[in-house]
Amino acid sequence: MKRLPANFIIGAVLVALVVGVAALSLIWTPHDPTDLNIRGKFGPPTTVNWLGTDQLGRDIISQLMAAARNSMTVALVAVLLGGSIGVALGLLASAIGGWVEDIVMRLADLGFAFPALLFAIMLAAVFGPSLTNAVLAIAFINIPIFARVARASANQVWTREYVLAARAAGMNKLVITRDHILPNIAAAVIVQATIEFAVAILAEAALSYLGLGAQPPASSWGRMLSEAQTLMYLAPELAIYPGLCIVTAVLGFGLLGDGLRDITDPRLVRAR
Amino acid sequence: ADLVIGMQQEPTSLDPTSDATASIDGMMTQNVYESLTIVSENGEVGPNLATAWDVSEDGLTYTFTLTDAAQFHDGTAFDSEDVLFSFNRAMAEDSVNPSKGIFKPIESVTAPDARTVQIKLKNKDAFFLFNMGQGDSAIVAAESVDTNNATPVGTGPFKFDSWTRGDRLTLVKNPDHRDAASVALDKVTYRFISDPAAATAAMMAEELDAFPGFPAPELLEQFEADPRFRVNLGSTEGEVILAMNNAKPPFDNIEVRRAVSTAINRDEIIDGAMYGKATPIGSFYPPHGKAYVDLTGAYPTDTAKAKEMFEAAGVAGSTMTLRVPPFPYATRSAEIIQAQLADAGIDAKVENVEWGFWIDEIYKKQNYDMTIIAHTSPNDMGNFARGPKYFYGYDDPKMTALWESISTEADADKRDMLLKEGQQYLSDQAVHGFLFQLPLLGVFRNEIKGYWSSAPVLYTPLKGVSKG
Amino acid sequence: MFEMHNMTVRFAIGEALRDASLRIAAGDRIGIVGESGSGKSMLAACLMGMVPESAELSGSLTIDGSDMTDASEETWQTIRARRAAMIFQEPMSALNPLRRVGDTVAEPMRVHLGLSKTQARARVVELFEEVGIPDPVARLRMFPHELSGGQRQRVLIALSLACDPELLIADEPTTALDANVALKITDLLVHLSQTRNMALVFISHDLAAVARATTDIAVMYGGDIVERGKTTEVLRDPVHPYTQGLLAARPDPRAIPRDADGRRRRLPTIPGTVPPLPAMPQGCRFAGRCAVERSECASIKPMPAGPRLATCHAVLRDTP
Amino acid sequence: MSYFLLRRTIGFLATLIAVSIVVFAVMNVLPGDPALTILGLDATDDALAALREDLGLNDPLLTRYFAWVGGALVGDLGISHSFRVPVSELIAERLPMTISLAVAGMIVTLVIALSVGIYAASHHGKAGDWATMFLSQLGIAVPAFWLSILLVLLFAVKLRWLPPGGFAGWSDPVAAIRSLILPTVALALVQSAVLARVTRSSALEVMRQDFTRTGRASGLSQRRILWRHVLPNALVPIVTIVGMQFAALVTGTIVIENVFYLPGLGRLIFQSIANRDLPTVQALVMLFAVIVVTANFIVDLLYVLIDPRLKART
Amino acid sequence: MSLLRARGLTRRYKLPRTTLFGAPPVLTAVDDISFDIVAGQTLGVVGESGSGKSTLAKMAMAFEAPDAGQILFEGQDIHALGAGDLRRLRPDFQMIFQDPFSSLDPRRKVGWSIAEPLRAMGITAPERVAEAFEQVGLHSADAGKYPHEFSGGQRQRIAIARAIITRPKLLIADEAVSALDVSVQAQILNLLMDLQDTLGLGILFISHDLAVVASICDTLLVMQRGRALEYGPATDILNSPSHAYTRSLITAAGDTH
Ligand SMILES: Nc1ncnc2c1ncn2[C@@H]1O[C@H](COP(=O)(O)OP(=O)(O)OP(=O)(O)O)[C@@H](O)[C@H]1O
Ligand SMILES: Nc1ncnc2c1ncn2[C@@H]1O[C@H](COP(=O)(O)OP(=O)(O)OP(=O)(O)O)[C@@H](O)[C@H]1O
Ligand SMILES: [Mg+2]
Ligand SMILES: [Mg+2]
Repeated sequence: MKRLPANFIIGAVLVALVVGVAALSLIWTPHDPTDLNIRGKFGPPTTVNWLGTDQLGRDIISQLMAAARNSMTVALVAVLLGGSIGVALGLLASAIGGWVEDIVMRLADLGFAFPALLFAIMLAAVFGPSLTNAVLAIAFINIPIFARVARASANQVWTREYVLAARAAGMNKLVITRDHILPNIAAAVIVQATIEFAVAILAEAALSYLGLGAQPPASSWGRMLSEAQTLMYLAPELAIYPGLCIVTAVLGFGLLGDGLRDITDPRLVRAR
Repeated sequence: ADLVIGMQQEPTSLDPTSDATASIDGMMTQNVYESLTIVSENGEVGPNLATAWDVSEDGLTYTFTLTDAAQFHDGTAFDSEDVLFSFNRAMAEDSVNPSKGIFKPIESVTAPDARTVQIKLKNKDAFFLFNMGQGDSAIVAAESVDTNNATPVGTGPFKFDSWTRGDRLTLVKNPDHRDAASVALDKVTYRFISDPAAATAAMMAEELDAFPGFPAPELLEQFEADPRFRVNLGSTEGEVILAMNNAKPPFDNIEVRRAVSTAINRDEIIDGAMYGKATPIGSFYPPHGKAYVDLTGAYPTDTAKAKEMFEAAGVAGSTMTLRVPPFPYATRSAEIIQAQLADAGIDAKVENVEWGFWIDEIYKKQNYDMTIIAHTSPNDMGNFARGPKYFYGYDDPKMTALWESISTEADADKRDMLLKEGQQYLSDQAVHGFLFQLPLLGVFRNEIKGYWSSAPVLYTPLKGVSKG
Repeated sequence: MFEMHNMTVRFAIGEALRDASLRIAAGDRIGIVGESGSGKSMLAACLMGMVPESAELSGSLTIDGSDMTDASEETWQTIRARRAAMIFQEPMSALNPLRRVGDTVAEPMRVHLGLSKTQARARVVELFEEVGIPDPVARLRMFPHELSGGQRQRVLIALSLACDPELLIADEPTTALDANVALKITDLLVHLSQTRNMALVFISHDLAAVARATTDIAVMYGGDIVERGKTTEVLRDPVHPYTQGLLAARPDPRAIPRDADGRRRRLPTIPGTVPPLPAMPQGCRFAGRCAVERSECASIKPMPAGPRLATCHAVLRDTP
Repeated sequence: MSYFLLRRTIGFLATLIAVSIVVFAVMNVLPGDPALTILGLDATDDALAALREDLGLNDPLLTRYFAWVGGALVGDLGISHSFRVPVSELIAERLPMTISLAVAGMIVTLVIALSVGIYAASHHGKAGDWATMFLSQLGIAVPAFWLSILLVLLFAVKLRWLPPGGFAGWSDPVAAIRSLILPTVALALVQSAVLARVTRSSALEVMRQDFTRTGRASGLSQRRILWRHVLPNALVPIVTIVGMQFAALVTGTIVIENVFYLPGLGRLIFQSIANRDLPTVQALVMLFAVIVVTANFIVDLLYVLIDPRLKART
Repeated sequence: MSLLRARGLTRRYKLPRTTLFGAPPVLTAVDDISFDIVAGQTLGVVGESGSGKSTLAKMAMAFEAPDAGQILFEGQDIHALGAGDLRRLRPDFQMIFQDPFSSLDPRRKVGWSIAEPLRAMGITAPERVAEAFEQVGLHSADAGKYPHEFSGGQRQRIAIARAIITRPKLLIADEAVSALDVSVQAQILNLLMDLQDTLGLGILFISHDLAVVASICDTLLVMQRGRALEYGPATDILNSPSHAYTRSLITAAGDTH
C-alpha cells in the first residue's frame, strides 16, 4: 500500500476543515454574522457566543465561518479564472510556437513587471473597491503564472514521443492538446493551482485588510484583522482569531500542494 | 523643551494658502505663519498681526493697525506691503487659494501707511474677522512665497527647521518673535503616522509626547487607565452627516428622508463607531456653538415606524448605495447604519470608496444615493444654500434666503436667532441624517500642558504649550 | 585484495543483489555482463560503499583483509578515489557542468593528497596525457560541454586515476559513445590497467566490449551471478542457459543470415521477459524462461557449482 | 554576447514603453481630480481652474504623454502635483529607505533560505527536512501585516527593545539599523520561507544528477559536495526566484512601510495614488517596473556567469 | 516500383546567432541523400550520433520539410501535399520510436493509444485493436492496462501495434530497439521481420548499431555527418566495405562472433 506523505495528510485535513466550515456556513452559522448588538460588544466566550462578540457585538465564530466561505469563494473563482485563462494561453503558446509563443510570453513578463498590489489599488481606484475587483486582481496576477507553468510543462510534453506518434497518426494540434498535452500537464497545473489557492487566500486577506476587498457587511478575515488591529491592546483575540484562520487555510493548501507535488513527482512515482 | 507630536495626515505642501490639506494648518498656521487676527480655543476672534481694528458704521470698511514688532523668519521686515501682497495674491484671477471664497466679499485692500491696512467690503460679512484668522489668509512675504511649499517662511513664534517627507517635520522656537517670552517649547517634531495601530504602538512605546488627533477612539479608555497618559475629549467643527442625494429619487421625497432619520439610532452609531466618544447632533450646527439647539429628539428612533414610512413611500425593500469615503468615522458608521436600515426594510449596499473616487463620483457628479461625510469647516451652514449643483442636490429658496440673512447679519444675537431657525428648518426638512459632532480625541503624556482641547479652527497654536 | 562474500542488497521490493561473491586482485580485469536490472550497478555500489540508504545489506566485504561491512561514510571517503575509483555511463552528466574539467580532476588530489594548486595542475596535465587528451594544458580550462563525448569520458577516467587507485570500476563506460569511440575508450582502460597494475571491473551489457576489455567475466541475471570464468571460455562455451541465450540472441553483422529460399532467418531468442523485482522467482531467477527448466528450479535456489560456478540445477546435475 | 545584450535591451525598452502607456492610461481614467484633492471641497471654481492650468492638466492627453516621456528621457520626471517639487527629488529622498529595507530583507532572506534549504535537502526524507519544510510552509502562511503587528506589540511595546517604527536616515547608523530590524524580519520571513523551499527542491534536483555521484565516488565529503558542487548548480532556479523576490521586496514594502511608518517609496505611491499625483505615480510605477525588469535582466546575466553552457548560446 | 523514393534530400538547421551582424551559422544535418524503399523490403540506416539519421526519418514522416530534394511516397511528393491530403495519406506510413517509456502516453490505456491512428481516420474498430494486439504477440485483454504495467519490450510491441493498426505500407523505425536489452531486442527484430513478411511492409530501419541493422535490412545506407558514405545491398557493403568508417563499425560489432 502506498503511504501518503504526511504533509499531504495534514494539508488535506486542514483544507477539509476550512472548506467544510465554509460549506457549513452556507446553511448554518450559530448566529447571523451581520447581526449587530452594540450593547453586547466585546462579549466573552459564552455558550451562546462560543468565541465571544466583537466590537459591534457580532458573533465572532459566525463571522469567522462566513469569512471562510468568502475567502474560499474568492480564491476559487480567482484561481479558476486566472488559471484557465493562463493555461489556455500557455497551451496556445506551446502548440503554435514561433511568434505567438513569443508574444504570449512577453505579455506574461509584462504581467510580472506590474506590481500586483498596485494593480489592485488602481483597479479599486477606477471601479471602486469590491470583492469582484479583488477577484479580478487576483485572477489577473494568476494568468502569467499559469501561462508559464502550462507552457513549460506543455513544451516538455510536446517533445515526448507519444505526441510525435499522435502527429504521425494524423491528429491535429487541437486534438493532441486535448488528448495528450492537457491530461499530462494536469498534475503540474493542479499542484500549481493548490499553491496559488493558498496565495489567493493571502492576497484576498491583504486586499481586504487594505479595504480593497470584501465590503461590509460581508465577513472577511482580512477586514476583521484590519478592524481589530487597534484592538490588540483591548481585545487581542479579535486579531488573533482571523489571523489564525488565515494561517490555517493557507498552511492547509500549501501543505496539500506540497503533498500533491510529492505524490505526482515522476521520480517518486517510479521509485514506488 | 522638545515636543514630539503624532499626526495622522501627512502634508504634501507646507503652504496653507495654496493647499487645503488640514495638517498644513494644523502644524503651520499661527505657529509658523500668522494672520491679521487669531481665533481662540473658544472661537473668539482676537488681535494678532493686527493689534487693533476699526469697523465703519455700515460694516463695510475695516481699518487694521499692524504690529511693528513682527518680522519674517528670513529677516525681512513685516509691514502693510506684505498684507497687500498676500491679499492681492489670494484674490487674483489665477489664485489657487483653497478658500478663495472668503475673499469674495472684499472690494479693495489699501495701505494708507506702513502700519495701516484698510479693507473695503462689497457687502456685509458676519464672518469676515473670523476668516481673517485662518491659514488661508496667512500673511506671506513676496520674497519667500514661491518656496513656502517646502521651506515655509512666516512671522510666527516657531521657525521651520526641517522636513523629511513621509517621516517628520521639525519646528524650532523663533527667539525674535515679539512674544517669545511666552513660548515654552524649544523644538517641536511632528511625526507622520497614518496607520492607527502604528499610532497606538508609537504612543505606547513613548516615541511620541502627544497625538492630538488620535485615530482610534476604541483605545482611549486604555490610555485613560494608563497613568502615563492623559486623554482629551474635545470637539471639532466637523458635523458628521448621513448625506442623502436630495435631487434623486427616493430622497427627493421628504417622507423618505424623514423615515431614514427615524430609522437611524445615533446612540448606537456613536457607541459602535466612536466608542461613545462623540456628541449626537440633530441638525447642522456644532453643540459647543453659542447658537446650538438640541434637535436630537426630532426623530426618535423607531424602526417599526420607519418601516411603515418606507412602505408608505413605496421604497420598502429597495436597494440603494451607501458610498463611504475612507475615514474611520465614516466606514464604521456605515456598517451600523446599514444594519439599522436593513432592520427598517432598506437594503443599503455599502461601498467603501477611495477619496479620489468619492470626490469625482459623489462630490462632482452627484452619483450616489447616500454617503457619510464630516463637514469640518466652521460656519458652514451655507452648504445648504449652494444650490442644486452642490452634491447635496438640495435646492430650497427658503434656505438660501435664510443663509443670505445670516451671513450679512452683523449683530451677534440676531445672527444666533437666525442660526437657530436654520437648524430647526434643516432638521424639519430632514435634509440629511444628522449623526454626531466629530470629536477631537487626543492622547497626551501627562507632563504636556496647555494644548488646545477643542478646535474651532483647523490649527492649534503651540505658543501656550509646555512640557513638564 | 577486494573480497566480497555472499553480499545481498535487499530493497523493500526485493533483492537487487543476491549472495554475490567476488575476489578482485591487483591487475585483474573482470567483466560484469547482464541485462538491465540484473544488479550490475548494485554490485559496483557495494564495492564503493555507495549502496542507497534504503537498502538492507548482508554479507561481507573486506579490503586487504580489513572488514568494510559496517564501515562509516567517513571511512569510505578514505577508500574512494585512493583505493577504489569509479566511472559512470553518462560522461556528460557525470561531470559538474559549472566547473572547469581541470579543477574537477584536481579536486580529489587536493582534498586527499593535499597537493597544492600548481602540483595538482601538473598532475592533471600528466593524467590528461596518459588518458590521451590532446593538448591537455588548453583542455584544463575547458568546461565539460566544450568537450566531445569521448573526451569527457577520458576526463572521467583521468579523474578516477587522480589518486592512483588500486581498483577502477567502470559502469557501462562506453554505452553512450559511438562505436569507434567506445572501442578506443575500452582499449584505453585495458592499457591503463596493464601499465598501472590496476584492477578493472568493467560493467557492460555489450558483450563485444567486455570480450575486448577483460580476462575474466561474471554473468548476472536478476541479482544473481549466474556464471563466471575466463572471458574467452565463457563466450566461446557458455554453460548457463541464460548465458547461452544471451550470446545467441546477439546479431552478427558479418552475414545476413538467410534461409535457402531467401527468407531472412530469425534471431534465436530467450522467451518471455525479465520479471520485475517483486515478481522474481524464489529459486533460480531464470526459472520460467529457461529451456532446460526442472521442477525444483522455481523454488530452490541453485548453489554455484562447477568450474564456472554456474547457478543452475541442470548444469549442477550434468557436470560431475 | 553582444547580440544577447541587444535583444535584452530591446525587450527591456519595450516593456518600459508598454508599462508607461498602461500607467498613463490608467491614471487618466482614474476618477478624481488632482486640483480638487489639493484645494479641498471649499475651493471655488476659478481657483480650481487656475490650478488645473498650473498643473498642465488642460493639455491634450497625447501632448502630456509625450511631454512626460520626452522629459523622462532627459531625466526630468516632472513636478509632483501635490508636493510641487520635482518628482526626482521626492524619489531621491525616499529611495534610500526603500532600498535599505529591500537590501536588508534580501540579505536576511538569502542567509536564512540558503542554509535552511541546503539543510533540508541534505536531510531529505528525514525529520529535519520535514520539520523545516513544515515551518517554511507556516512562514508563508503568516500574513506579513499581521506578523508586523505582533512584532511591534512584542518587541516595541512590551519589551521596548526596538522602536515601533520610523526611520531617520543613515546619519545615525545604530538607530537606522535598530529601526530596520523589525520591518526587515516582517518582510524577509515570507520570502525566506519561499526561497528555502526553492533552494531545497533545486538542490534535491541537482543531488539526483550523476555528477554528485561522481563527487561521492571521488571520496569527497557530503559538506563539500553540497556547498561546492550542488549549490552552484542549484543556483539557476534560486537566482530566478531571488530576482523576482527582490522586486517583490521592493513592492512588498508598501504594506510594511505603512505599519512601521517608514518614509519609503511604498508609502509615497500609496499617497500619490490617493492624491491623484499623476507625475509621481507614473514615475514610481515606472521605477518599480524598471526595478523588476532590471532584476530579471541581472538574473539573466547571472545565469550566463553561473552557467558556462549558456555563454555559447547567448 | 519503389514505395518511398528520396532524391537529393538536404536539410539545414540555422544555429543560434553568435554575432550581432552576419548570417547565423548553418548546420547541414542531411546533405544530398537519395534512396529507395521497395515494398516488403527494409532499408537500414546506420551512422554515428548526429549523423542525421533522425532528421532523415522526420523528413520521411513529413514532420519536417527538406530544404532541397524530394521525397515521394508512391510517386506523390509528400511535402507538396496540402495538410488535408497529407493527413489522408498518413495511415499509409507510420512510425515507431526509440524510447519505449515515452512513446506511449502514460495517462492513457494502451488500447486507447493503439486506436489513435484509427480515430484520426475517423474509424472506431475494436476488432482491429484486438487483431493488432495478437499480431504483436500480446493479448487483447491487455488493452485495458496502462503503459507502466508493461516491460520495455512489451511497450515496444504496443508501439508497433499502434503503427500497424492502419495497415500501413511503410514503417519507419528510428532506433526502435536501441533501448532494449539484447534478448528483447532480438524478439522485436523478429517481430518486425514477421510483420514484414505477412503485411508486405516497406521498412526504414534506423540504428547506430550496425549488427542490429545488418540482421534485418536488405539495403544499407551508411551515414556520416549528414552524407551518405555507402548505399547499396547490405550483403555487398558488409562483405566489402569501401570506407574505413564502415570497416571500423564492423570490427566494433564483431568481437563476440
Ligand atoms: N534505490 C532503489 N530502490 C529500490 N530498488 C532499486 C534501487 N536502486 C536499484 N534498484 C533495483 O535494483 C535492481 C538492480 O539495479 P542495478 O542498477 O544494479 O541494475 P543494472 O544491472 O546496473 O542495470 P542497468 O543495466 O540498467 O544499469 C533493479 O531491479 C533496480 O530496479
Ligand atoms: N531542430 C534542430 N535544430 C538545430 N539542429 C538540429 C535540430 N535537429 C537536429 N539538429 C542537428 O542535426 C544533426 C543531426 O541530428 P539527428 O538527430 O538527425 O542525428 P542522429 O543521426 O539521429 O543522431 P542520434 O544517433 O544521436 O539520434 C545534429 O548535429 C543535431 O544537433
Ligand atoms: Mg547499471
Ligand atoms: Mg536520432
